Amino acid sequence: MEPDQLKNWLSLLLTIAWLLPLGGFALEIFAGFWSTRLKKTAAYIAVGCIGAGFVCSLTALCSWGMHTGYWAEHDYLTKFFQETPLGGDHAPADGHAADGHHGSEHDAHHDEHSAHGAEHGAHGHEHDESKYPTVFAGRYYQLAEFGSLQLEIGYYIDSLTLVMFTMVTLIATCIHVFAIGYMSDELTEDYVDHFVHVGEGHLHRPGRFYRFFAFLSLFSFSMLGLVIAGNVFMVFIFWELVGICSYLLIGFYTERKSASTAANKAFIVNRVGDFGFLIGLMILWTSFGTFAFSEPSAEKAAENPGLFQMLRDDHGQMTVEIADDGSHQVVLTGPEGTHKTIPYYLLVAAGIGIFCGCVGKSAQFPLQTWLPDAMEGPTPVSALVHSATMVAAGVYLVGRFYPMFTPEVLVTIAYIGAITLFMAATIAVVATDIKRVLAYSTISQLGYMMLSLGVGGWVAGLLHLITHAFFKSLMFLCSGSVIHGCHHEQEMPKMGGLRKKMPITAYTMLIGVIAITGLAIPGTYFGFQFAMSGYHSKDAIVATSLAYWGLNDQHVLLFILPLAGAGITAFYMFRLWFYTFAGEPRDQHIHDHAHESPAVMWVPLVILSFFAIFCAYDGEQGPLWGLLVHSEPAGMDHGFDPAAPGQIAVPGHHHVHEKMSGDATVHDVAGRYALAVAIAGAILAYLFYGARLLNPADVRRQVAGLHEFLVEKWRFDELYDAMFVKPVHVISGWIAALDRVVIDGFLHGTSKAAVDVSTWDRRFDEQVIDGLVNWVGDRTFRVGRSLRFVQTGRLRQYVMFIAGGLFGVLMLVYILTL
Amino acid sequence: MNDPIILLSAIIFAPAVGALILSVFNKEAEEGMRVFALITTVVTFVLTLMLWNIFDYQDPQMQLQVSVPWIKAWNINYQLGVDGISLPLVLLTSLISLLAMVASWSITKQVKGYLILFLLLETGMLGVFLALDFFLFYVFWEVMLLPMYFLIGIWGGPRKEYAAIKFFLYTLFGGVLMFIALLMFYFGSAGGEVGSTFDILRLQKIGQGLIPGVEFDGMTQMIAFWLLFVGFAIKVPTIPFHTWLPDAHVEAPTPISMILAGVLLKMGGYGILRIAFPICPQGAQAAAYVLVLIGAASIIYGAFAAMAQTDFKRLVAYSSVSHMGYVILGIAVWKVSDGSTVGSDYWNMGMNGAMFQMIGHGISSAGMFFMVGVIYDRVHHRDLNKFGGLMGLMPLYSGLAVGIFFAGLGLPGLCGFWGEAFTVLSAWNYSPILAIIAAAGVILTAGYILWTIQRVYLGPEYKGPHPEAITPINMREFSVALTLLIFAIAFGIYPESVFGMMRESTTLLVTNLSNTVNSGLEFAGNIIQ
Amino acid sequence: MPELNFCILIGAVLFVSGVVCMATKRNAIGVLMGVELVLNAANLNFVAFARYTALGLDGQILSLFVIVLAAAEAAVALAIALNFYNNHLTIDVDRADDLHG
Amino acid sequence: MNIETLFNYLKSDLSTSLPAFSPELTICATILALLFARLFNVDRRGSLISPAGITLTGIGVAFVLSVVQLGKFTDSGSDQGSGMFTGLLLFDGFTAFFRVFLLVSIILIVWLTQLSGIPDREDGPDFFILLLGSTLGMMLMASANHMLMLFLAIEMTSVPSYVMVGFLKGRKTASEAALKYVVYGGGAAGVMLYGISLLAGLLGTAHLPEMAAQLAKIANDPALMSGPTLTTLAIAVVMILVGIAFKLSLFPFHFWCPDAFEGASAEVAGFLSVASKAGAFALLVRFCLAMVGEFTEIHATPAAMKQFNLQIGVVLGFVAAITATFGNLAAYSQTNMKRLLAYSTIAHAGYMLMAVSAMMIFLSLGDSNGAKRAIEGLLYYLMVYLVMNLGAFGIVALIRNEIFSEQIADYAQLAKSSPMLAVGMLICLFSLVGIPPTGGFVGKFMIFAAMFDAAEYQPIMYAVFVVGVLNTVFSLFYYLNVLRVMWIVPADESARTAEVPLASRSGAFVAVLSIAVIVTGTIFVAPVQQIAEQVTRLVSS
Repeated sequence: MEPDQLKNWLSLLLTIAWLLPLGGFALEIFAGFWSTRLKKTAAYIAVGCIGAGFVCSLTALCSWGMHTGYWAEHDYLTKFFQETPLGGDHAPADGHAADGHHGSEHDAHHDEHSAHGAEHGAHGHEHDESKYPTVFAGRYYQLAEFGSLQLEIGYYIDSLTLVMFTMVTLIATCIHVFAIGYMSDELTEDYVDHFVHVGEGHLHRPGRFYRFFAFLSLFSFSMLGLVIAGNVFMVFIFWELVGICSYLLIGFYTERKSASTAANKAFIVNRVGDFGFLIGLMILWTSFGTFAFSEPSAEKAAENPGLFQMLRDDHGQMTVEIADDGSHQVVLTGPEGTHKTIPYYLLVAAGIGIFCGCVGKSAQFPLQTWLPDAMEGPTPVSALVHSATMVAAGVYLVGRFYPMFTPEVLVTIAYIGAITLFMAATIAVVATDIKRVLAYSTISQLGYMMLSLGVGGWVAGLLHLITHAFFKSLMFLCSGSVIHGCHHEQEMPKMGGLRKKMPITAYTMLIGVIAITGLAIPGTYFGFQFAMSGYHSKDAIVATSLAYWGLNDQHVLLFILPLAGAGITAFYMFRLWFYTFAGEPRDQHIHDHAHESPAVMWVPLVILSFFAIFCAYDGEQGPLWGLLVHSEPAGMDHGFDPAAPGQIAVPGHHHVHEKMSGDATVHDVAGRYALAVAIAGAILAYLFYGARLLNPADVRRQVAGLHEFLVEKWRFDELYDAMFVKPVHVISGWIAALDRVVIDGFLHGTSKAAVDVSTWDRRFDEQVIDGLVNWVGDRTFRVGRSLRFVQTGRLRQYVMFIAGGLFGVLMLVYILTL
Repeated sequence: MNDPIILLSAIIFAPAVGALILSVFNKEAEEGMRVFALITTVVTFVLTLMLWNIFDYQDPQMQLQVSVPWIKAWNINYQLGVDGISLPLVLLTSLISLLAMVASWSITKQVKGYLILFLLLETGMLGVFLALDFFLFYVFWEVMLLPMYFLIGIWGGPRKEYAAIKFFLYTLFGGVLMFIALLMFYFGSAGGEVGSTFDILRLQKIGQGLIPGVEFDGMTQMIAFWLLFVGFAIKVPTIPFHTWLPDAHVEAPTPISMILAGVLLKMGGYGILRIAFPICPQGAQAAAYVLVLIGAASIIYGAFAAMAQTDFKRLVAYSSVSHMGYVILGIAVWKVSDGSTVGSDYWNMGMNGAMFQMIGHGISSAGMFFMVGVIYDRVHHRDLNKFGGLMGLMPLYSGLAVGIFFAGLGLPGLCGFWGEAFTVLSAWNYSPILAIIAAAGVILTAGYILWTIQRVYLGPEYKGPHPEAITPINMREFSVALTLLIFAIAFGIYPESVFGMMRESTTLLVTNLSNTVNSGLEFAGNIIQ
Repeated sequence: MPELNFCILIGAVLFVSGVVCMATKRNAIGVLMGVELVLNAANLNFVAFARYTALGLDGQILSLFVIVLAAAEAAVALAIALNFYNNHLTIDVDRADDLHG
Repeated sequence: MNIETLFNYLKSDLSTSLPAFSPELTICATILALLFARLFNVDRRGSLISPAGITLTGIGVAFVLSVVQLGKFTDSGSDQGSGMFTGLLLFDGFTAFFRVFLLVSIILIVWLTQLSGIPDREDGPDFFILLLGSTLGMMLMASANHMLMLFLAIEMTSVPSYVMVGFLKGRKTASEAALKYVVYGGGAAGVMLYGISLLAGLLGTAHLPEMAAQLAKIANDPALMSGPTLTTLAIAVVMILVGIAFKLSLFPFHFWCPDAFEGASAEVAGFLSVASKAGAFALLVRFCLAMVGEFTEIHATPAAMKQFNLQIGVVLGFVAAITATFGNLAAYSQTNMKRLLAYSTIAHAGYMLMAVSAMMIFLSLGDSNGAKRAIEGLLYYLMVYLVMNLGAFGIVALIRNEIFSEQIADYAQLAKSSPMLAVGMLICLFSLVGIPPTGGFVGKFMIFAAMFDAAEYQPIMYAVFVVGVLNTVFSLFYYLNVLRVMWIVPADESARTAEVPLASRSGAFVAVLSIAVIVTGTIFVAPVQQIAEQVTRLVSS
């Protein structure tokens, strides 16, 4: 296939995948108003659309791989069957980890093409371009054009887009299928909502099965639009659209006050982030005059360069000058090689602004509060929107927009990520609602991704995005299955021992838990590394942050916090699993009525758990990593030296693979730490909640008992309780309180202030402005009325007025003559 | 029909002729009169579509110009024409009028008078958008006062008299200011071979210094600009001239609210674009900062005020204040530095955004008012705290309403988004601070719209009076709402459909005005110093 | 021309007297007499000017006309006063206060 | 000069004067005919000849004659005016125009009285005699060229109108109004006459053109143009203006107006407010032009004279502004419709006076084109004012005949029972406010435009202009209030309703005037304006 043909083919496939759910949405909405509200037609349409989308996406991915020669270069399949013993520490020292064994070959290509003076885009993969382009951009239609400024709906397809498409459609398909089962109780004309009390009983309403699927389809469309977007403005558009879909889905149970409030909160908090986003866009638009990411075609790029091309050269470097007044200026390369400069701080501000949007969307500190509340939505929504896809959009955007971020912005991102991941993890420890634990966990994991991107682990962060999507959606679906099985009971203290009642759910959940905690068996056996996807991604993140610390001494927290977070994660995730599935039932009634979910619900679980295990197969040598590296921004492989004005270095791949102590590379060291911490956490959880050996309550009960001293374990228990559990509880309590009181308080305060201001505003309006107008009117009226009294009706007075008037006019003449 | 004078005159006077014919109808034949009036608006709409059909998108100049002497002694002509700035508004007017007429079926009191006034109003609105003679423009502008006064005053709510007179006074006051400017231009344009004139196009040229021997000096332009601006700002309305709007809206019957929000407010923006800026570029330039400030302040102020309302219609009215703030903001972002325009493309974008906002707001606000009207017709109250649960009771209506409210919220993919986004994006070039203030509007807008949706449509049950009266919407209401929603979506998805129409004209306008400053004319700013 | 000044002075006094009379008399007839005084003040002026200035014959004719006009006006005014009396049973102008404001 | 020369002198232009004077003579003949009709009892019930018929016939003949005369003037274009009766009267286009104008208004009044039946058959001849006599005076006002004629005309107008105001016998208010009017009018006339005597004495002549020449001569002499002479001049001119101001009901000489209007019947009030005002404006313009002197001599006018004229213009402007504001504000709280319209009349006199003020300013600065525009505006406004104000008064009369009340509050919901009258009232009142597309707007536009233009020479006039324009907004309140009552305010159950259908004689009257108001604001602006323009050209030539 010619490049143009491939471009058309890919864009066609992805467009179909993108638009199918939209068509589905329209059909389903109308279907609901026709006669099929009690049938599953809507669900089948939705599943059909998204499923077809998945097929298209996968086809696109494969086509891309085949026709760009990517598969040929990275023959993963062969490699898999060769069973080459591989460790985690083989990365070539030249930093091209992704290229694996073909690195040297690649470099040869690279050099050759460089010698021919081929044009380079902003992305690292551009060295393939002269051979066969791997990035495709184009436009669907123009939104508007103002002189030299153009805005369009377009697409930008690289391996990241394709991977995201495949991931989103795959997960969405699974969740759609799952939802057929989960939402089936809506298939009635008389749905009883036990959470809403009306008058004397519960609310009865017609079921809204079709509407749920319509919203899901609309969401899928929006999310895919966000991914395929060819420019950041289009991202913003779909950013808002996913927001509104999220609003609709969270508030799906419109009758529940809590649901609609949570939906409002989600949208408004997101809008706060979008406010920053908008400011970022304003700066970029005004400074750069374009929103396009990057223009792959060299000829077109010369005319209309994208943002990345304007800011950075082929090697990912930007030019910073110091102006006469000592301020830093960034030199931009405009169309036809023209140059202009903008202040450096503007670029930083733009980056922070865009990141604000990501903070909102990805529920990062300090805007994380909406996500736990968003669990008001049906569980499939939580799985799809609030764990796998939409909340990851923030991370995706940071990744996509990476070249625009200066190191100062990146370090901000990293800190936000670090704070978020730690805070959310500690909160998750004390949560008892199963979905809330997962929600906090999601926030925490998103924090990891942000951190990773912030410290330069571009691939690691996005890899974690993918892996997390799989295992987190898996876990959400499992929790959904539990909730479904336990008749909408979400409190873990009422569960326990469900493993026997719902084995498939339990064990798929366990897979998810292991995946997220990053447990693995070190080393390779039989050519396999016994590690699930989460291990690889989290490993890479921690490794990068360690490397970052190595380059920037002061940023030690950026390593400590994720490391600690890994342990806490393990603790609370296993706590969740043990709480729910292990041991004896705590509430016999619930346990008795619990049942395994039907196949339509557990089959997706199995599929997802497969991907939760294997999607990041082989870590840094694996296909997913390779695909992502292919889209990595230029210069990331080498890292960035400290540069003005922040003097912050960003590690490249080789930094991660440098020797640190002995033979162990940075990566190895970090991996060991992380694994150790995770295992510790897991064990701790087991001791508390699995084996229930260390029950703080028991300990307390037996403090006065004589046997206390005999059972040394319990002292440990108490010690642990005092040393770890309690402080963790307390701290997380504090942080939860901080969250609740300070940040929520701040938000409430703000909204209250807003209400106050608006009341005041209204009063101002009614009293001052209207008052003024009314006052003037009133005055005039009064003057008019008082003039009435001049007309006394007395004739003699009138005559007097003739004389008076004469005199008055004469005076007027006199005055005017003066 | 392709003769411009016939077509344009037909568009303007078709409703008036309809009104004349209606006056001989029997008072009792209400249904017949309604149908006849509807046919009149449909005919007008079709005529505007014909106009659209022969309009050349590529020609930035005034098209289909006609000029017939009216009062020769004063050089007043019956001069009409259409360009990319007026055409979208003409189409909007005839469309909204048509829909409002369909919505007028709920009017049962003195139907004949209502329909006649309604049609006269439409004539006035179309005349304003098509007139190219300032005198004629002024005549049409004022002509609308009478029908509007009675439409609010007779068919309005409890405080209709207050609202009607307030509306009348404000607008008349604005008209008086405009009148002064009109005279200033007329006498200032003496000289040259034509002599004093009301020809807007010629006045524009004079104002832009393109006619040798005649010019409006900086001081004249500043004074005239402010007179015009206040006159138009009252109509827009911006703070602090906005307080007539909530009252007028609250009291006006639903179809009139639709017209008021959908079309009348746009005339203010149109006046600024057609008259104030092009004729007084120097005055406009000197005033730009204040204008942008007013725009940004209106956005925030209107949003806050909306949030505090408990009356559904009043809330929507204040949202209009907020939304129209974007129009002023977008129009005024004319940055000049060292005597030349900086980033005229951004200004162009702001202008286009403002124009789009007018169209988009025309659709969305008309829709919002209609939606309020639909529920008001049933339960006869508008207290936001006494709604709830409508989603369950009237699912179709609620679905459409939520869609239209989302358009008002500025959701991408719906018509409210582009205007807001583009004006705000263009504002940074002018003033980052004000741009940020304006952008903050997105949060507040989301706040009050979502809160409203929650209070009205969501929730378990309806809490207010007359629950028994809540019936699903009928076909007529459905068709109006659906039409508006379809337009909201269409404009939202393919904004180029509107931008394409007006691009050439706005670009020309921006270029001309930029050149005015660039060409080193005496800069009004000098006078201030 | 001291004579002229003298005449004019008398005219002025008459004028002022007439105005004062109009403004102070409560009796309608009295008021009308005030009017006559004012008119005659002007007449005196005319005659004086006719005698002493270039106004000449014009002034005398003017005064003749004014005398006739004054008579006509007085006739009408008296008729109206009579009518007023018929309706109010008084000719006190202060009682004419139904119309005001 | 002996009698014979004088007689010959008279005879010399009698042959030209009498044809030129034919409309007035016709009116005189009509008056005589009416008197004879009374004498011979032909007006009694059952007779074929009604007083109104006689009146209308007479007016009709006079009207045709006037139109022919006006036509001659306009056709020939630059026809020089000629004196009548040895120059006591002036016969020019201006005169001809006002004759036509006054005759039209009197035709409308007679029509209205026939509809409303104010003069019954019993006293019909009396009423029409008074009406015609008053009209005769107004026609003389328009052609007066001599101080004598000026005063005579004013008195001729006033005296019958005093009677007309008190025409409704047996009504307390009517007699009171008449008394007030006559006393006030007499006082004002006295003041004016005194002023005339001073001016005539000062200038040594009472013939307006000669006065202008004398004035210029004095003004050329710096020694004379100072001190007592100037003061006397000022006092004299102001006193004369007071007389005119009384007729125009300008502040502060307006006091008679509300009382007289309220006491009189609506028909008479309408007559006073329209025709009498038009005549007075004609007189004022004549007088002012005389003060300035011939247009052609403007450039030779001495500076002091210019200054004096400018001063008159400014004073008139201030008076105009105050009058308009006062009239509008005082109208706010009126409850009687006639009284409200009286204040409205006062306010409109203020607007119209602005045109005269502008004219004076233009003339003092030698801008004859500007002056023409100002007069043109005045004439246009007068024409529109005729229809809109008469329309309003007519409707008041018609409503009174139906509901026996002139209180605004009793008009509630007339729009429902009698939409015809309500729509007519609406159009007339909107025109009075000056809102397009009515003639009132165009008229206001022309006057304000002239004022604005004049302000360029005399910046202080901007204040007058702005006050005038703002008054439009002020005036809105009370006009709208009437409409509000008619259209919006709900009626009492007990309220009497008026039912005047369109297809009736009254309906036709209202329709004609309403349509006239509309067309003078839309399609007939140009023709009407051309009439005004041509007349202006005649007056200035």
